[in-house]
Amino acid sequence: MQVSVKYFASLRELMGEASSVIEIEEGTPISQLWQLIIENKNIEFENVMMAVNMEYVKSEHQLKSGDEVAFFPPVTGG
Amino acid sequence: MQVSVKYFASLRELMGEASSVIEIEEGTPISQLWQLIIENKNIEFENVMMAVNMEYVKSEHQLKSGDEVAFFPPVTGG
Amino acid sequence: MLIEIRKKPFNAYQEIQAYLENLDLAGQYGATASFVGSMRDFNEDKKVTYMTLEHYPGMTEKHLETIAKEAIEKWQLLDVLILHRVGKVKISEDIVLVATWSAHRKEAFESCRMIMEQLKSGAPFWKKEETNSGSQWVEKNTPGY
Amino acid sequence: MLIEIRKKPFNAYQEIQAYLENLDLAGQYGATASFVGSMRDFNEDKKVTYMTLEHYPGMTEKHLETIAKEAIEKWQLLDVLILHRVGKVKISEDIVLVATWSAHRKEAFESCRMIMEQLKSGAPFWKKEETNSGSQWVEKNTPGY
Repeated sequence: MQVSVKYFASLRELMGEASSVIEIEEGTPISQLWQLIIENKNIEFENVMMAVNMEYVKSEHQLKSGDEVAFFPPVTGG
Repeated sequence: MQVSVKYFASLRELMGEASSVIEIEEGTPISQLWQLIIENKNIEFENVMMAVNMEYVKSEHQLKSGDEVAFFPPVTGG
Repeated sequence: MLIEIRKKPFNAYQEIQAYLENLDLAGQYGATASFVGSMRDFNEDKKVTYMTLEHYPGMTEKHLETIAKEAIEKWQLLDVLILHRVGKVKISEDIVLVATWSAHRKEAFESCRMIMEQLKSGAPFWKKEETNSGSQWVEKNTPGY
Repeated sequence: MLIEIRKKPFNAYQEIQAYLENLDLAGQYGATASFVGSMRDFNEDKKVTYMTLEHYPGMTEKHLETIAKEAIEKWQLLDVLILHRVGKVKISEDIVLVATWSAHRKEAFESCRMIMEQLKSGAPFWKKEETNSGSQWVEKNTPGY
């Protein structure tokens, strides 16, 4: 199945892309997708925040087909 | 010696006057002046606040000639 | 720092804006906290039609100035604005405005709230309400914490 | 309730005033607390020339709406206004505005501050500063309590 993945701010710059569509297995935990991404790109990134369909999720959250997944650094608004 | 005395809000209404000049002895504590006033007027008034020369004072504060003394109820601004 | 007792209605946000335009603080402050107290049409279940606000000219200003100066020192504020109505106040008119400027939000929030609490507990103002059951002096404020 | 992400500069106090004029709350609210975060020309001893604010369109609005609704319920607020800038922000421009309306001051103060803290800790915004030593992403916020 496919999920769309978005990156923001410093992570977007580090990734060199704002989004991508990634093929994974149904039910993959979001933390495992994240590991896959940083290993493929060979990057290090601490304190990543994770969201699915525009809501924060825990690292064990299981992904479904068509999910909009987002990874980003700690937020600094306001 | 003389001090000028001001009353505000509900106390002003109860006294029937906004100010008066009162003759007392030098060094009289403000609490004693207050007792004198309520006895003369035969009124009861709880929780009076006291100021001398536009600053709050304690009940044992001793008065000097020419002081501007004020008595008023708890404040309710804002 | 500006502290004023106003006999006429004022618009709190126009006042902040106008005050700000005359300050030379652009780029220095990161945080502005403000509080506006306005005239409600009810108090403790009674319908209020208007209110008369009395103060102690001289002492009120002096007391507010002391409160503001202590806040500036305690929180290293860049500026403070306090306006307070007196006289006859109608429904929905602004009664009090407190605004504080600082580098960071913690100081702005805390100082603004503390100034309001000190104003309410110590500044010589008294409210008399005109209600559907006659006129009466307000005896105490609602708790702030 | 109004929550907006703004690409262009806004004047916080004109915004509160304009929003207020369209509300039908006259006489109901006794307390309005507001906070305005503005662009400073320094951060941790570095001179900042401008800032770029990024957000996550869709999620940011949704997250702010959740924060506002929780605050309205928790403090029985009459209304909430939240504006936040994105894009290139210049010195002294307003970045964020939070205003809360309630019957009494305690609820207005506490909800305004809590909304700001929740916005800062959870709403997806990211600041990149242009300083005298190059451009850099802001890594964390200053503490709010």
